[in-house]
Amino acid sequence: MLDAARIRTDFPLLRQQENKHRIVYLDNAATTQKPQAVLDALANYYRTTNANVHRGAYDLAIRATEAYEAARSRVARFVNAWAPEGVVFTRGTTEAINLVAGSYGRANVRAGDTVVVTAMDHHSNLVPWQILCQEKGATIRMVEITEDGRLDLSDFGRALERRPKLVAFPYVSNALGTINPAAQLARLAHAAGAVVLVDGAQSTPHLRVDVQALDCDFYALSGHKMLGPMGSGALVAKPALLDAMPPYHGGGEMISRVWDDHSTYNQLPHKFEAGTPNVEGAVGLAAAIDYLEGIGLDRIAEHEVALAGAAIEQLSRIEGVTVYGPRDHRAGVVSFTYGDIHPHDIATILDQDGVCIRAGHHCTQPLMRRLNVAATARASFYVYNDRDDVTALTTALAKAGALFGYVPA
Amino acid sequence: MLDAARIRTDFPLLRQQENKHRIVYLDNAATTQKPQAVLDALANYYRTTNANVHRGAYDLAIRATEAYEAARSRVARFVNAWAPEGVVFTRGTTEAINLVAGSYGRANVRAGDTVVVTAMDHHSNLVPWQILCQEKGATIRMVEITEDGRLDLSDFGRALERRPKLVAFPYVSNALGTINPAAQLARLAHAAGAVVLVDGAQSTPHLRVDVQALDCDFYALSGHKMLGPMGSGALVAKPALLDAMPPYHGGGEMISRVWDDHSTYNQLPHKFEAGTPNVEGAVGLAAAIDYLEGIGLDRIAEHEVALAGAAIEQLSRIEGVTVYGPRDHRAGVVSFTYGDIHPHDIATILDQDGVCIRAGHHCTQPLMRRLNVAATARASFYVYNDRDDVTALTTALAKAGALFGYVPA
Amino acid sequence: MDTSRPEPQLSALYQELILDHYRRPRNKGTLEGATHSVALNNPLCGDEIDLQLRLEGDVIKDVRFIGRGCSISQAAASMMTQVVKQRRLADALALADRMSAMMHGDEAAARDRTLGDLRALAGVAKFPVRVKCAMLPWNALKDAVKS
Amino acid sequence: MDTSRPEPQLSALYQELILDHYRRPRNKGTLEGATHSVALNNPLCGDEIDLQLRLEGDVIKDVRFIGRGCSISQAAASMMTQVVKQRRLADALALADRMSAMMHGDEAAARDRTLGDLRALAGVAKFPVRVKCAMLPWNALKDAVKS
Ligand SMILES: Cc1ncc(COP(=O)(O)O)c(C=O)c1O
Ligand SMILES: Cc1ncc(COP(=O)(O)O)c(C=O)c1O
Repeated sequence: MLDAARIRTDFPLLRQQENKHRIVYLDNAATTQKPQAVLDALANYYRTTNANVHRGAYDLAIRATEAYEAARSRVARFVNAWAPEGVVFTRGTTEAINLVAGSYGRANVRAGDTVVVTAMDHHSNLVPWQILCQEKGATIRMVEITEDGRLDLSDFGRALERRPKLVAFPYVSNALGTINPAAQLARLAHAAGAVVLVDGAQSTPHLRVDVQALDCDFYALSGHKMLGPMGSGALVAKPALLDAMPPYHGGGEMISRVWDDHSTYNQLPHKFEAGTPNVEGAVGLAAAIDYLEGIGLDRIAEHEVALAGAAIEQLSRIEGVTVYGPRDHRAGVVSFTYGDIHPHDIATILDQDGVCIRAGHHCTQPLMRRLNVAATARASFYVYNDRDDVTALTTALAKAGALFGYVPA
Repeated sequence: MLDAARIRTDFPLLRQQENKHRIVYLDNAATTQKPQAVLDALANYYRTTNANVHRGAYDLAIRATEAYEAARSRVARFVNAWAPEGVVFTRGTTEAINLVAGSYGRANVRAGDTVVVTAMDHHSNLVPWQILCQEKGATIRMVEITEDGRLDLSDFGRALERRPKLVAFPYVSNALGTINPAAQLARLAHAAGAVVLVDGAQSTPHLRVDVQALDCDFYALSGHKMLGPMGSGALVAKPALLDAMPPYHGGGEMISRVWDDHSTYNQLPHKFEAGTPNVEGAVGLAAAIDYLEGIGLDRIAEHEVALAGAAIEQLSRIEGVTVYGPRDHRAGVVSFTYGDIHPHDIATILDQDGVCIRAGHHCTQPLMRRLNVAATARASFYVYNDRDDVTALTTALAKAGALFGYVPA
Repeated sequence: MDTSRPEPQLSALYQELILDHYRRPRNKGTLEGATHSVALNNPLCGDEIDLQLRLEGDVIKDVRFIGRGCSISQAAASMMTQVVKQRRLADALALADRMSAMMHGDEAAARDRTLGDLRALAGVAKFPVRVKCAMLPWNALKDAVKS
Repeated sequence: MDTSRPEPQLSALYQELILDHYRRPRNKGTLEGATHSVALNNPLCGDEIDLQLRLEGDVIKDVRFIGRGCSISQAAASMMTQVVKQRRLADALALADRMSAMMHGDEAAARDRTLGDLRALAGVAKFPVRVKCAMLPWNALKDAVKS
């Protein structure tokens, strides 16, 4: 286990009080808190380096460009990208996936084609494909899940029989915590002739990721879910694929020559980064990666698995609580319901003790329908959580039980 | 004139040295430096308020949502938007324009239609329309400029005879400093049946903007050019137009109901804000607006006009220097060339004295062709610049003249 | 430093009467012969209500709802159907305004007897994010008669 | 606190010889009977070069360029044409590597006489953003013979 109490001292927000309680922040799958090191990186950037990138002939602009490109290389190393120019900075996972749908998808998916997604995909890895398929007259094929919240591999196989143009799935489910066998899925999809997009929003913060080992084609991630600033994220892709793709946004920086009625485009990755990029976001994300690697991704994964295990164990002992998702091959996300207490009521009650959890459909409405619930309560863990937080969760939950008459007050 | 020396003390970066000189930052049209108030707003947000917005039932998430929505209202008030829900946060002007081209444009521009742009548009307000027109088989019609760098109004009139679907132009030119008669252009374009997009990247930081008085339909702005964080910006639009537009990015937050193969969409502005937004960016932009309004936009405009006037006056006295753009109705952007000294060489030489200017085509290649230059040197002023900076510019320029043999060393 | 709001009262929020309406909703189901209906959801939390009315002249003769969501939204819907049934539409809409006032902390509204059981929801005012839940059925009512 | 790099030498950058090549470029124009040609630009600054070669066997028999850009890129192009003309291609490409080494601060390369006038560009190494300018013609050469 990590020394979470020590780690918490690095996080200014977690030193605050909430409703007179220490903040027990268990909504890490939504977004994470930021360590002082990341806040310092942002402030330092603005104090010493800020300028627009790539076009300045003065020293400040050169330093800004270097900081920005160093951040790109940092992200590339972190996920073992094919090349730094295969890292395109975006606002987050959602924009990265929309970039692929809007550029690769529009250029390659045709009427009658199939795009495969899964019943556990986040709306951000579903709606862009729905929009694309509607526009093109193509079909969405959603792979079903098993009773215990894993991908149904035989249904995945059946979906591949349609020889889809593209297969998209989450590495880790944000609603169930399931870790999907991403490398195996990518191999099967490639064998069926599909291009593979992995939604890495929940895997990048929590596991050691190697996109080359996964051998996917596109990989999307969000900086704000891994201690980085809001508004940071990336698409990581095979450069040859990016090279062949039409541009996404038009504008400054992504061009080579601009004529009155047409243009030629810049090389990678600039072709996909129109306009002034979020340099601050990139720099902050690089600092977050430094922080995470300082702890070690393997240790982080181990820590979260232990906390999730403890939470599942304690929650399962409460009569009336149902925990969703698989028991193993899972990350630190625990979704549950408690009798007929609506998850929103649970969240409101827990908040009075400073325990922050999410309640709702977690942007996975198709999954909720399959689980036959409208919403769940979800606790998700990170480096600064520990067993005390699990206890705070279950203790506060007992109050909810008492208010709703499940257990004596 | 503003007390720029006082104002500079609010800007940590401007207190640094560059090549042993005080930094004379004259690249404000590219991006601006940030006052301590904005850096504090960012740090405070992360220290006290950070959470994902809109879906949290706990207090922290509510405060984050309130901060984000308060920033939206702040931007709305600043430019007198039609309604707060007519403000869609984007990464900057480029993304805002691409949103309009990708959503409104794709839905409304058809084969044979015309989109009107101007010869002084930034690539970000040109390339998206080129891409759209290529996709749709529509035509770009570029309005010419006059000798002294204004829009040619009679050519604008001729362009409108084609009854374009959309007319796009910059309120203020980033390369020439020209202030276009935006309200008049919008009125003419509307009379011809067009929808009007105003590129406000260079006007929002420097003039008092009232989008309802302009009566445009879409207005794009960048936060980082007005003291706000990198990665912040907005599209401001008439809500009825936004309402009728198809979504832009698919993903979390922009949906209402998600089924396996289709979805219904959320109300404004959420429909256009898929995924986790850059809350930090919005909060920082609001703080920047507070800072700017603390000074007063009218005083800012006056200050810049005075500096640009002084710069033009002093530059014009140097033999061999050519200043581009009009002499009046202009903002604080001064483009020039100096004999056969390439602008890049000028920028390199000035940088040795800590004077930061931009050299290049300023993302306006069609304009450069019309000016018959490959590049210009550009000094652009803001609240923290003063007459000393103008002197620093011309003094350093004399060194360039000496190195290249124009004036005795 | 405590930057959060003062601690509101959980027990004031989750009163017996609210849980009773949540668990034994009144007027739940489909209404035969409805003249007006609307389906509304709260995009922020996913709570849903499908409201059906039978208006005769300007009187709400009958009302039913189907819904899913938290105790607050579902109890509010159940309570609302009780107080608006057999009432004139104008009076029902006036009650919507009273309800809104109460949700925004108006103490006089919270003592208004015409709100009936709904006064039990006064505690929601302390939980801003739940105000939308309590108002969901009332917004549905307004929407339904607008169309 | 000075966070910037130490001040480089402007006069080392803008030497007489460089300005001379900038203003009176050698081998500028179009080459009749070119066997290889390429147009390259530096997307960061917009500097352009259009390079044309006539190879006979493995010897660069003639070379011309057309270009627009800063003194560094244009002088570098002019100087390059001088040293590669009549040279074997392999030797010219080896010179490209020497040039690149010099641009990255290699002092031995800066003393290599085979670079001819190009040694005047050694000062560019202190201005990282201008290194791309100095290398533009050499990158064009490599591109031209690759195709
Ligand atoms: C007139 C104009 N339009 C558009 C842009 C693009 O803005 P951004 O890079 O912030 O997207 C700029 C700034 O570079 C500009 O000056
Ligand atoms: C699995 C998954 N995919 C995509 C997203 C969207 O990420 P973002 O909101 O950062 O764009 C999220 C986070 O909400 C997620 O958990």
